[in-house]
Amino acid sequence: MSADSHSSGLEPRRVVLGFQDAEDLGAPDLPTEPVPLNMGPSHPAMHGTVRMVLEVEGERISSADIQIGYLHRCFEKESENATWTQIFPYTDRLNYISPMLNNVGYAMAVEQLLGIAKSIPERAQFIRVIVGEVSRVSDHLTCLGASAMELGAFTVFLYALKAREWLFELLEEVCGARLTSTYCRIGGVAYDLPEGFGTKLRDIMGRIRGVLADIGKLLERNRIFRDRMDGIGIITKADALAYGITGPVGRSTGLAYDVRKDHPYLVYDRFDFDVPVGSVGDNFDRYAVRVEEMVQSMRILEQALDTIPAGPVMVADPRVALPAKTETYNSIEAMIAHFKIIMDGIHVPPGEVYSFTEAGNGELGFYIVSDGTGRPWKCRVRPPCFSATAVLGKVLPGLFIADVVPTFGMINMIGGECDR
Amino acid sequence: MADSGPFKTVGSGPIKAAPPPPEMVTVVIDGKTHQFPKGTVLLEACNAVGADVPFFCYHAGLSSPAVCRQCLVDVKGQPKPVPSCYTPVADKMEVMTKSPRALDVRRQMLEFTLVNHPIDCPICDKAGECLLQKHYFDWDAKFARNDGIKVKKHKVVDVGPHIVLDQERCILCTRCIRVCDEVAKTHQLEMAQRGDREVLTTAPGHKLDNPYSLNTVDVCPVGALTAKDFRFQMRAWELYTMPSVCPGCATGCNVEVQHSRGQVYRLVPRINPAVNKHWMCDEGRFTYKRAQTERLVAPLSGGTPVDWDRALDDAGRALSAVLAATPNQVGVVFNAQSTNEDLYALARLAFDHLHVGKAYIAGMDQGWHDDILVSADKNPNTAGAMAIGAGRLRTLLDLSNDLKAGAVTALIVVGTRGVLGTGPGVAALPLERLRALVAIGTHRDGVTAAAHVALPLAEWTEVDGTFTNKLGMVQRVRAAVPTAGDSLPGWEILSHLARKLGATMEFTEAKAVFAEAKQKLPFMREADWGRPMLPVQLRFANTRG
Amino acid sequence: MGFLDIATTKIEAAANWGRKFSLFTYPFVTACCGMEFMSVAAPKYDIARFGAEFPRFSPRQADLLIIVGTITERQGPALRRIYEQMCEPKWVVAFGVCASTGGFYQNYSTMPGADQAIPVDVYIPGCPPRPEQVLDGLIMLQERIQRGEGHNQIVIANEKAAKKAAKEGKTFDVPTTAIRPRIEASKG
Amino acid sequence: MAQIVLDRLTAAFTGGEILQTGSQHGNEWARVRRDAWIKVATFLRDDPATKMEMFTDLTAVDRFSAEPRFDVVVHLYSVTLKHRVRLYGGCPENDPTIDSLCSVWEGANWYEREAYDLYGVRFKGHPDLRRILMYPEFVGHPLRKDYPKEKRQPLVRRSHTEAGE
Repeated sequence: MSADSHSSGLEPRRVVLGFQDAEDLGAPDLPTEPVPLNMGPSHPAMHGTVRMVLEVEGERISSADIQIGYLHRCFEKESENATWTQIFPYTDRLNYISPMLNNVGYAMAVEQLLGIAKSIPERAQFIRVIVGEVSRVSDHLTCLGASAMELGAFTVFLYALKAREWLFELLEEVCGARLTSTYCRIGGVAYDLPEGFGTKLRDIMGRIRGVLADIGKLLERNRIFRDRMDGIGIITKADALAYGITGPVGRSTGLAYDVRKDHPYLVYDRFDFDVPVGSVGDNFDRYAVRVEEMVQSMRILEQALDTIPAGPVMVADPRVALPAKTETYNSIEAMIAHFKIIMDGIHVPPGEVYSFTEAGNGELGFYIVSDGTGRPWKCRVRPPCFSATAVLGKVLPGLFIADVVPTFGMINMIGGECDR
Repeated sequence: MADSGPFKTVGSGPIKAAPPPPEMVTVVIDGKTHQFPKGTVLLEACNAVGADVPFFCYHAGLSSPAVCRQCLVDVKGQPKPVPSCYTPVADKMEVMTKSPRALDVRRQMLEFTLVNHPIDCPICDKAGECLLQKHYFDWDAKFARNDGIKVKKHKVVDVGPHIVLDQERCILCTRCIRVCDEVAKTHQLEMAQRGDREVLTTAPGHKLDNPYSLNTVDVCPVGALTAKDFRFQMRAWELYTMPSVCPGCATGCNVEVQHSRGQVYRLVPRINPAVNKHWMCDEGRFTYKRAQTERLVAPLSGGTPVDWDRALDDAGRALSAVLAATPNQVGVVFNAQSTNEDLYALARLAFDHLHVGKAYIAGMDQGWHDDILVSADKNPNTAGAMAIGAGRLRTLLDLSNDLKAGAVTALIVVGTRGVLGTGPGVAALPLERLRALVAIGTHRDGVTAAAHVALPLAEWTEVDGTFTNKLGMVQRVRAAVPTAGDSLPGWEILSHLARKLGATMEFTEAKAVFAEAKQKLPFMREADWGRPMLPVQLRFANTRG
Repeated sequence: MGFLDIATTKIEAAANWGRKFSLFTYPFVTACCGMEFMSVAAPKYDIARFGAEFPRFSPRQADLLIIVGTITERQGPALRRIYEQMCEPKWVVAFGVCASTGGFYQNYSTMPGADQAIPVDVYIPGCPPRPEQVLDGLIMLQERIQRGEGHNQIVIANEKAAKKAAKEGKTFDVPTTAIRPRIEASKG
Repeated sequence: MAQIVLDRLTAAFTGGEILQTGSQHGNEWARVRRDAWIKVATFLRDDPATKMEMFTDLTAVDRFSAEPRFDVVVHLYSVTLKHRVRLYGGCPENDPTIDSLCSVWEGANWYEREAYDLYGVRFKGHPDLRRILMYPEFVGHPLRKDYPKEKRQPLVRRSHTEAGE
């Protein structure tokens, strides 16, 4: 692979493969016998429970069996027994670092089935973009902070979480919850943005840029960090395609695919932003792509805040939108409507749809089968990090045990999403 | 119900005689041409071809007074919309069910209906299966235009032993009145007052106490008439429903067992034109209760609870002893309460394997009957038991004589209900004389108490099987709730017992027993096991009425 | 009550005082709640202020097991082993409703509360709980520790008492609540 | 938007391998005969007019009490041509088997394991068809409609006479 510079604007770097180091040191190649090594399911370096059964020869991994499923919470079975609206809380807990993005993805899928996708109020679409991008930033911050901590850079972790805390508090003002938002609704969003949201967000973004600069200073010229990231855990573009890897991990391999650009949804086509693409596909590329994506997300946020229109945030269809509480309590008509929507559920016409959005880890797909009742017949999530985790079994062999930690960290496997 | 189609009824009998092909007329509904037999009601014709027309007062099993005006449709050539529930189809009729005018008048009627309707959904038993809710949401869904004071009426009127009336909720469709008049043949309900003061009330000097009164609750499109039995027990939309057959008498009314979390909350009639049409009797509705009380939940050996292996061993030992010494002194008691599968398995064991000479038939005593639905024979499966017994079954009177004479010293009872009959003409059974009594029973009663080994039997709400009603129709019973305690279906217990007695009778599922019986027994030839069914949560899935 | 007993109780109290401010946590982080656990450890809420300093990433070095997130049936054995590896006296905190009761995941795969597999001292509700709630729960645990009411403290105390009684030839029946946790592998 | 894919399929496979095609909500789909599963997939990947080089998703649907009961559903995407297609492969209840796509896209591996784990669809020629989300001791296939939602199969429970009760 080449060592040319890539789009995140950092200076060219020395790409070294771990085992070349070993030979550079002229260490005599002692005969070793394969030893099985078990990492997880509860391991300090495994944020998210996964079990890796490695076979190591000396320090080198010869084969890896990644075992997931320790956080299988039966999203699908629960969904089949819940009304369409009741599913939102479950989507929150798929990729629980960026719940808003999951809400948006699910809501859009159901709206497509209902055939009201075109009639979602514009303000609601803008709000979805905004909260989604805020979630994306917090998602990447968490990923960077956690992985850096696992490489010993505890300061970065604290900086990143400090920044994420600002975003959480902002989102709390929006939807009342720090983490599990359940903010979107079928047909729009639950309620409008709070007073002074824009100014607060602008202020926070300024501070986050500062934090990112600090993190960059701490990491990008940090010998230890670079040596453990550069050229480690390389995923080729071919693998990315065969495994269906998208999002930051996919883009780090040079696969320039971003749903927001290639199939613009909501109002993304109105914003001007770039898609960072890596060249090597190693851990550092993933790191760099994530950093750059935060910058781009903030670009989108600036534009969205500038151009967000006024207006309603929910469709006017009485069979989808809940009536106002005062109406509900004081008129039998609204009471019945409320009752039907809550108890019976919104009636989605029979059909099947695959709707996809760009979530924190890549293409988040919802494949939904409706049989015309108030509850889905099947509600399948296409989890982006599932594919990325699957490729680990191919990437890890040949690396050192120590390389598992940054590689896994940069894949950013999220249990709730991967195991569902 | 969402995915489980209409329950298939099979069997022979007068029902199958096909009527002569009727004269057909051509009707255009919403631009499409259809053929209907002459005299079909327009409403039924429309709904049959998917042009849904809402209604309150119309009921397929009753006459139509056309009072609710909810089913108005436009007919070409008519000056104003006509009530489709009251209009027979005529040749070359052109009907517009969705014309703006028709929709508009229906909406206005609905609005009038809602003007005085109380805001009760959260506390209303009908909520979740309410026609008013359904029609409002499907056809109108507009918000209220008036905020006047609603007319106040009596909310809790005790109209009968089983029923409470809420006059505010009543939408004056008169269905309940017609049920009393046309099904129960007694005029016990009436309308009083005029205009928006009009109320439903009992006829002077009457109570709503006919044996079919609870059908009024079923047909009530709203929550005006509610059953004391079900009132405030469970929310309708939380219930799961399973088609089954009422075990109350030999009529075999088709019912839906409505349950939640392993408990049955009510039985409601299921439409079957060949048996019970839309109705069932009040007595039958309460048969689910006996299935949930006083149950035998664990095997007993010598009166003490033991596990299945132990109990079966003891039973096997006790019986084998007698079988070895005096095989001709072993008797079996069939029960007309059992399913065909249990009876068939017992017949296999008794006649083919043990070659038992003495077989008896037990069951509930005769009771009251009328010429509407209720039969005197209070057993759901007498016909099946008799056919399977094939003339070898003798009465309990014979059994008591044999016991007294010492001709029977070992007895296998499958289904203990009604064995110790009450009423005249039933001799007390000197069970204490038996050397081995194996009682397979659902309840803790005299027989299971006297038994050396008592094995818990699953009730009809807990098993898959078939009943044969007095018309000879084999009807399917489906497991709605898990079996109580350790109890098992009869056929399963019997095949375990057979193994202990050295007989080879391997049944693994009720369907297999059914299939074999179907081969062997002529009266089951046409029987059909039907599709497997998922438990369907109501959630408006089958809005009744 | 002789002088020795008084001394031992005093010593015990002092020890508990020490324990409650030097909790070595082992975060068994499985799910969403982990995000909030990070927040608790992060600067703003800073769990370190309460002595639950820095997470030990080996159960053998920890005496406070914080179960953060949903426990699935598949995780049960791992959780059990980790609990058994911890050094005594040990405490367990269920962080969030999933760890407490299974939350709104009631299905074939999730365990209805971590206490199905191991004993739990403090349950923190919330999905996920706010950091303030977590700190509150931690303080509750500290009070419990001071009073010597941790499930494992009770076990140890009873065993001590039993040993003492045996030495003096007295009989001491250990209350059932104080029997040392036993694993009971049940299949299906 | 991806009608071209369906046209190519119907043009290339005239032996009745493509049972049915359609389009709904902007998703084009084709129902493929079971024995042609791999052939069609390989064609879609290699044909220059379709170029489905990205394997997006594979799952199964339990169409309870319909025939065929199980549908294996694959979503494919072409990064170069920016179009998608959905393939159905029906498997009857008595023999829920279908060819594995691992030879076409390596990534199918885990997705097929998941479909096997949760629906009991067996994939012929899969390198190692193990459970992936549930544990090996688990009996049955939980996402089948006839598997009760709350039927747990615990590996470990504490005895009731234990501390902290």
